[in-house]
Amino acid sequence: MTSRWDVERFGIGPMATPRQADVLLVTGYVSLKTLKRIIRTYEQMPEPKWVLAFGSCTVNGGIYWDSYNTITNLAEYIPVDITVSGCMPRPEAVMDALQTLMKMIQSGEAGAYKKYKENYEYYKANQDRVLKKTVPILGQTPKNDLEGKNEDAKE
Amino acid sequence: MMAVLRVFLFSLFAIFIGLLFMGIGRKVIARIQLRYGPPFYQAFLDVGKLFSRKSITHNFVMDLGMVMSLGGLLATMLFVPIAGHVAVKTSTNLIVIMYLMAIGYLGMAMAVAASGNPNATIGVSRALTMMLGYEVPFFTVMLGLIIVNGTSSLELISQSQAGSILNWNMIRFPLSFIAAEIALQAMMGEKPFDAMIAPAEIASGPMVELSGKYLGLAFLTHAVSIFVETAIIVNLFMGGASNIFTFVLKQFEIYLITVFIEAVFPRFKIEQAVKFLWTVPMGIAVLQLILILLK
Amino acid sequence: MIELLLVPLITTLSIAFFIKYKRVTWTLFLASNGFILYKLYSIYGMWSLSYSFNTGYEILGAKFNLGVSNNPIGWYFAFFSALITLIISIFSIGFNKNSKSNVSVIWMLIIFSNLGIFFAKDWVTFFMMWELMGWTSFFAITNGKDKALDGAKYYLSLSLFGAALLLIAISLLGAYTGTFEILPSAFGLLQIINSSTKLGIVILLLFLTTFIIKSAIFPFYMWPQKVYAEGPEDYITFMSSVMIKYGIYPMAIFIVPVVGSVNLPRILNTGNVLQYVIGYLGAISAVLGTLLAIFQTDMKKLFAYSSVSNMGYILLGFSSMTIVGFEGSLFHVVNHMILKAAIFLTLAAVVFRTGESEMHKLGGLVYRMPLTFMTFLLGIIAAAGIPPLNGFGSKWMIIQALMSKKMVVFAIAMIFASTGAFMYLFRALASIFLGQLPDRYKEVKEVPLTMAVPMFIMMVIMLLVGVVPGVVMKPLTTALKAVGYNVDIASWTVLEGSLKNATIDLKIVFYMFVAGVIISGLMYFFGNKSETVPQEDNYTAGEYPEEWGVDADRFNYSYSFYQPFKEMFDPLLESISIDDLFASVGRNFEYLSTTIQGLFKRGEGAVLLFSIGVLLLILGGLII
Amino acid sequence: MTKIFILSSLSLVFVGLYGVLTRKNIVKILIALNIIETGINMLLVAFGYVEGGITPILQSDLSIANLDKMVDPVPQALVLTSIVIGLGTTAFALSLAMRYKDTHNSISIRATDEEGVNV
Amino acid sequence: MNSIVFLVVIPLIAAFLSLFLGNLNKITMYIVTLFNLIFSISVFMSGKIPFNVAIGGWKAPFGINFVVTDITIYFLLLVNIAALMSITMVKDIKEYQFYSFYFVLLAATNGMVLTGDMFNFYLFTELSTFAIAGLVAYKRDRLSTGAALKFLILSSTASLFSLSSIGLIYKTLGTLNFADIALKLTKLNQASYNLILILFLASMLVELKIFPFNLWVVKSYEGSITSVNMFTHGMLGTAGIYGAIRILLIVFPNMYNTNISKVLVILSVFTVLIGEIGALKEKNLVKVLAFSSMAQMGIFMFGIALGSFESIKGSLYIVVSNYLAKLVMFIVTKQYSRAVDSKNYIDMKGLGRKYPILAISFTIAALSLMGMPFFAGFWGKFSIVISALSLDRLSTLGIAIILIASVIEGVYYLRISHTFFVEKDVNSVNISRVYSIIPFALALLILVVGIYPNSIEQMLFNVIDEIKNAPNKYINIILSLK
Repeated sequence: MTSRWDVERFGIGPMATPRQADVLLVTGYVSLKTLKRIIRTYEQMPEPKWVLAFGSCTVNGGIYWDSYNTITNLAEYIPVDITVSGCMPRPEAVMDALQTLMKMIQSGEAGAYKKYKENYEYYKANQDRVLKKTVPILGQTPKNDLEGKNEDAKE
Repeated sequence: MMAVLRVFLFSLFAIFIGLLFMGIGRKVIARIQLRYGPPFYQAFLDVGKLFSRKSITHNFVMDLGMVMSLGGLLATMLFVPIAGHVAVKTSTNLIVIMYLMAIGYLGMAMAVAASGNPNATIGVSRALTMMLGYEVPFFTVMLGLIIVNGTSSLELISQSQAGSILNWNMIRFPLSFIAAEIALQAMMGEKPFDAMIAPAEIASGPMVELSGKYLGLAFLTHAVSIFVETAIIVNLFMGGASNIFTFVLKQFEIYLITVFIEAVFPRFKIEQAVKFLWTVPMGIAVLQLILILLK
Repeated sequence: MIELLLVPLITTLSIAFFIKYKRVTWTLFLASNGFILYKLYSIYGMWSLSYSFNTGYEILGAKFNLGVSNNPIGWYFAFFSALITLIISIFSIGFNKNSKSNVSVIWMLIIFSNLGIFFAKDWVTFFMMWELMGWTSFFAITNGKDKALDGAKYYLSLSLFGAALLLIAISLLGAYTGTFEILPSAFGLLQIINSSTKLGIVILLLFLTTFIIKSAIFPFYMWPQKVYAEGPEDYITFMSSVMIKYGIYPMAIFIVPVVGSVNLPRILNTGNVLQYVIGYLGAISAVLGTLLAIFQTDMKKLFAYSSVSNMGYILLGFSSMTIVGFEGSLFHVVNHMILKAAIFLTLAAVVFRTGESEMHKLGGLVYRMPLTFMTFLLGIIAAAGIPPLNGFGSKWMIIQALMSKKMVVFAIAMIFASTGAFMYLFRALASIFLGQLPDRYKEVKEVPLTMAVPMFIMMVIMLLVGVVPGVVMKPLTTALKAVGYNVDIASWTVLEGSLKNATIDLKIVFYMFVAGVIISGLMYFFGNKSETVPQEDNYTAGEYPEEWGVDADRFNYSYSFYQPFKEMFDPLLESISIDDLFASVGRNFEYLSTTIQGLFKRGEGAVLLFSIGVLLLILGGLII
Repeated sequence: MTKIFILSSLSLVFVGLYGVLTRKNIVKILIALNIIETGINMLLVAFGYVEGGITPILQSDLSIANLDKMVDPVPQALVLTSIVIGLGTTAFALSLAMRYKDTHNSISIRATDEEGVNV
Repeated sequence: MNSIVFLVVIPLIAAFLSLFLGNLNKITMYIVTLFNLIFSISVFMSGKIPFNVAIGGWKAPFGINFVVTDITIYFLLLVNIAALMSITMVKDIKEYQFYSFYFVLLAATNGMVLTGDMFNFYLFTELSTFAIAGLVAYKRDRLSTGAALKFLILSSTASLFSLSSIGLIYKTLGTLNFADIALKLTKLNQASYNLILILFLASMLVELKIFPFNLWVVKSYEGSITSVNMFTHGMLGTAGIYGAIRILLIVFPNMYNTNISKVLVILSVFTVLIGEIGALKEKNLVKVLAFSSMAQMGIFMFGIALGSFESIKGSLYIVVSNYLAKLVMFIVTKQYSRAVDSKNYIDMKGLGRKYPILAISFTIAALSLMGMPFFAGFWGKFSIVISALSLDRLSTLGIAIILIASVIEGVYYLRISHTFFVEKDVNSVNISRVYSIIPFALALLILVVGIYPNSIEQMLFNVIDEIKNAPNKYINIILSLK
């Protein structure tokens, strides 16, 4: 993205920490474990922040739509401003998406981060429902927790 | 009153030139990598954006530290003679400049360590080790020039090189110029010696917790440090120009050299960097020193 | 003049009497320090004041009498150490509220010997006060705690060894010059060196070794870190800031004038052999002190080595043998006194509240003890020699002197040491105050008022001396002029260097710094508002450290802070270790001691040894 | 003539000294000590000897005449007291040796004096 | 003034009577010692010093005479004061032997100091070592019997040597009177002079605890009870020092141009070294004091052997400081070891906190022994150092070693006084306060001499002046009776 397609000429560049970033690019399928990290990273980004969902996996789960440990729609968990469709979309598509995002920001309509703040409970409920399963079990594996898991799968 | 105005003017000028150099620098690197690169005013845009964003802080030390770091570097800048005249009529002593620069780094280090993020503290420990690394050869170079000119005031040293290009220190003492160049590379934290920023290893090192205006202040500090360091090298080795324009041009030449080196070199490990700094530039500087002492 | 020495004695006795009531003893201690400071202030300028006590003991044909005279440089040292001691004694009222053993009795005796050393008229009085200070500080360091014994024993054997050398030197000097007075004996030593150089050099080196031991210079740099880690913190503040100067004072009044004016073979026509000896001792202890300080984990040991490197700077200043260098060193004596007292007061406050002195066990105390943090921060900036504060002036003058005399190696060593200082000073700041606050210190409170006031005073002094060095330089230059050096009285804020137009006006440096801070402050307020975030909320690549059992202690990066740097120097530090040398000497003595005990335990060889003795006598008498 | 007396008493002294140094048994040491003592006493008397002298007793007018040929009586007086001292010391030492036997249950001088350690 | 003889006669009579007195012994002991002390003080006050008493009317060179000059009266006072202080330490002793031995010791030591005749001096030395051996054996256990026996064997061989030297003196000079010997010795040829000196020196050095001769010191100190230790140190030691001054300095003055003084210097340096290093690892407090007294005597002998009047004055200061300090230390050791009933100083942790006066006086005594300024020992060490450095290379090396050794002494003494002040609550222990009066008084005395040496400077000046012009001062007092 950066050297061959020179996205830097639009002033766009990769930043090492969410603190310094404006746009969160979520690429590839989102498993439950990564969702937990995404939420934390999203919350660590200062205002105003935007999310670009990349590829069909984040929009509707893509080819992993029926897998037990991925989520199908990222928008339920964190507000997404703009999505790029295509199973691994072309770099030009991403650059175009970013430029349209810039225009949307200029015009003021891209404000998803405000939504996250207003109905935070809705997002929180969705997140908790999913994230119950990802608590790391250090050492022992409690028996009752395992039964809980397969009811979920059945549901 | 005049002094306050001059101080304010000099600071703005320094920040402007610094950001300009950064922008052009990124453009030059892009060109080297066969791509267009951001517009030259990109640095101004970034700083503007950063100052408009919200930001997070851990405790009052972060705010105090960042303000102190930019303040320190601006104070250093006020002591460097720019094209012959200084902000406030005082002696531009090299030792004072060297110690004042330390405020900048100490302030930044304090703010960053206050965030409690281990990446930041690792970055700072590398930065300070690197500082010890480049400070020694740089001072040896300065020592040589001070002994030759018999004065430690930067103004007198730059005036001693007036006249044709032949009696520039760069020509009279080529070895110390090379050593100073390498040390400058490390001083600015450019590519071969940027183990402290190292985005891949420690998530941009000290800047990991800086967001919004703190990152903006860090950008400005870096800009002013570029301006100050290049100004020192110009005064020391290229005779300090008579008018501002040639002075800035000379500064840009120096900055270009560092950008060229930065574009092509991979990163040193921190102890490799210090070992390198203490052998190669230090060796050259000591050689030059011996030549000076023998003369 | 006499009441200056009598008051500490009387207070010692009265404190010993009231030893049970802690509050009474410490207020008495404070009162007497206050009186001493006032008295010193009142005798400023009266250089002819003196008092002598006739002991009636005949030596070298004359009745010896203990003499105390108000010499200018002695006054300079005594006044500033009295000032610092007063501030520390305010601090130690609060500090000793719940400590079992009371160190004020011994401490008062040390202050008596301190005044005696600075005002001694002749070498024997100097030696008596020196030796008194030696053994009293042993008791002060141990202060009733057994774990402090081996550090204190190491210190005691060194200081007694030093005193033995001093006694030999004084007797040799007395025997050859016929007088014990300090000034005439300096001229006497000059004649001896010029006439029979070997003997003169031996005497001078004997004097030098004693003073080097007491000021922890290169060969004897190991004892501060053993002693500072063990002693009671408020006394250690006094010891590390004031007592380490006892070696410097006699160097200033005796060694430097003699070495400066003796005609010995000169090297590179910059200085004679002895100057280079002093210089290299200073340079090595500066560099070694900094390196070892970087690798310490205990905060008190770290600052012990920082004192060693600061003493190195002072020696470097002496070795340049220029007026600027000499002034710079004496100015650094007071600067170091102030900043070291500030730093150790904060350390004492930290130990008082947390009881912990290992740096990797501390962290994040800025949240709970902001005032202590501010004093520590100013102390760090001053110790690093950064302009607005007081450390810079003296370092600047010393470097100027070294550069003007083209002593290149010493200048580079000085810069290496002072840049290295940033490393360990910042490490201390980061590990103790910044970073994550462990849960056990969550309810640590700020220090009580009696301890906060001295810290605040120290902050003010550091800033004052930093911006207006005249406060210290004026009395210093008047003292030097009174002694006889041709020096012009320093102005309030301008410091003169020795190179061409090398004068800096610290006032302007301060204004520039303030201007810079104002401009960046404007920039700061120009930006959007920021909201504070709890300390756990850090970028850790999305992870939740608490879930993986990483508590605040393990999350802080402060255990092996400069690990890569340490690996570079490990082979060097392993090879030269003076400490093993002294330890092996100690072991040999103890091994010998057990064999002798064995010999005397059996005891049946008595008659055999008796006859051997007789044979020896016969051998001596009849044959040789 | 007096040479022989001095040499013989000196040899006695050296025999006694050899005995004290080498013997382990305390009683033998004391005996050797007495040998030295007698040797020294003989030496003292030998010092007072005058060639062809007569006993220094003033009992008849005859002896007052040749006073100078009389042997010097003073060392003999000294020897008297030193014999008494020698007796006293040996008696006391022997009583100590008896108690030494009970406490160290060995008569050799090498026995250690530490409690409980009996070599 | 021939009542001076009572000083020797009365204790001897008391020695015989003690068999029958049973439990009256303790009181008679106090009476006799007090008599001796008061008598010698009255002689000291009477100002008729110096005078000479011919025993049995026989004139000087022939009969035995008691001589009282400045040196004698000072040492007499020292001996009797030490006696008085040591008997206060005697607790519930019923056996009469102890008292008779004590009386003999008292008589013998007073005799040694008073006598002016060589054989008489030998006699009293023999008596005192005999009495000390008896007192050491008082405890009747394994340690004390072994110590007493070995001490007896060593001291009797030594006295035999001095007997032979007396014989030699009589053969060559024909007289046994100190003054007469001093006069005639100058005319003697070198070889026999050396022989006499060596034989006499051998027996003297045993008492003066100099290295090859002092193997008995540690054992006898360890084996005996505290009061006997104080007897050995206070009375026998002081009398031995008097003997050294009187005989080595006045009778054998030109010892200094023979090499014997060089050997003495080396031996005394060795003694100091052995004494200090020996004490370094020593746990038992009494043995530490034994080693330290050996070292102090080594320094004293070093001062004497150097020969210059400066160093002799120094060694006299050392004698005063050692005399006072050791008395204090023995008393403190006794109180503390009885309180914790173990002689090991580590078990005495924290006692200083409960009984500070005892610990402080112990520390003051230790500091004076180390030669710290403001204490009596410093002036001694200082003048010895000055005189040693201005002499030849050997003495400079010697004084350097001695100073290093006193560093070691400093370390182990202050370590002991540190253990006294360690924070440890010892409330199960009780020592009656009355015992802290004597040590504190002596410690104050040390402090006074340390701060204002002028107090005893005058006395030492008389001693030095008497040694300096020995011929007319001492000799014609005795021979004036001709």
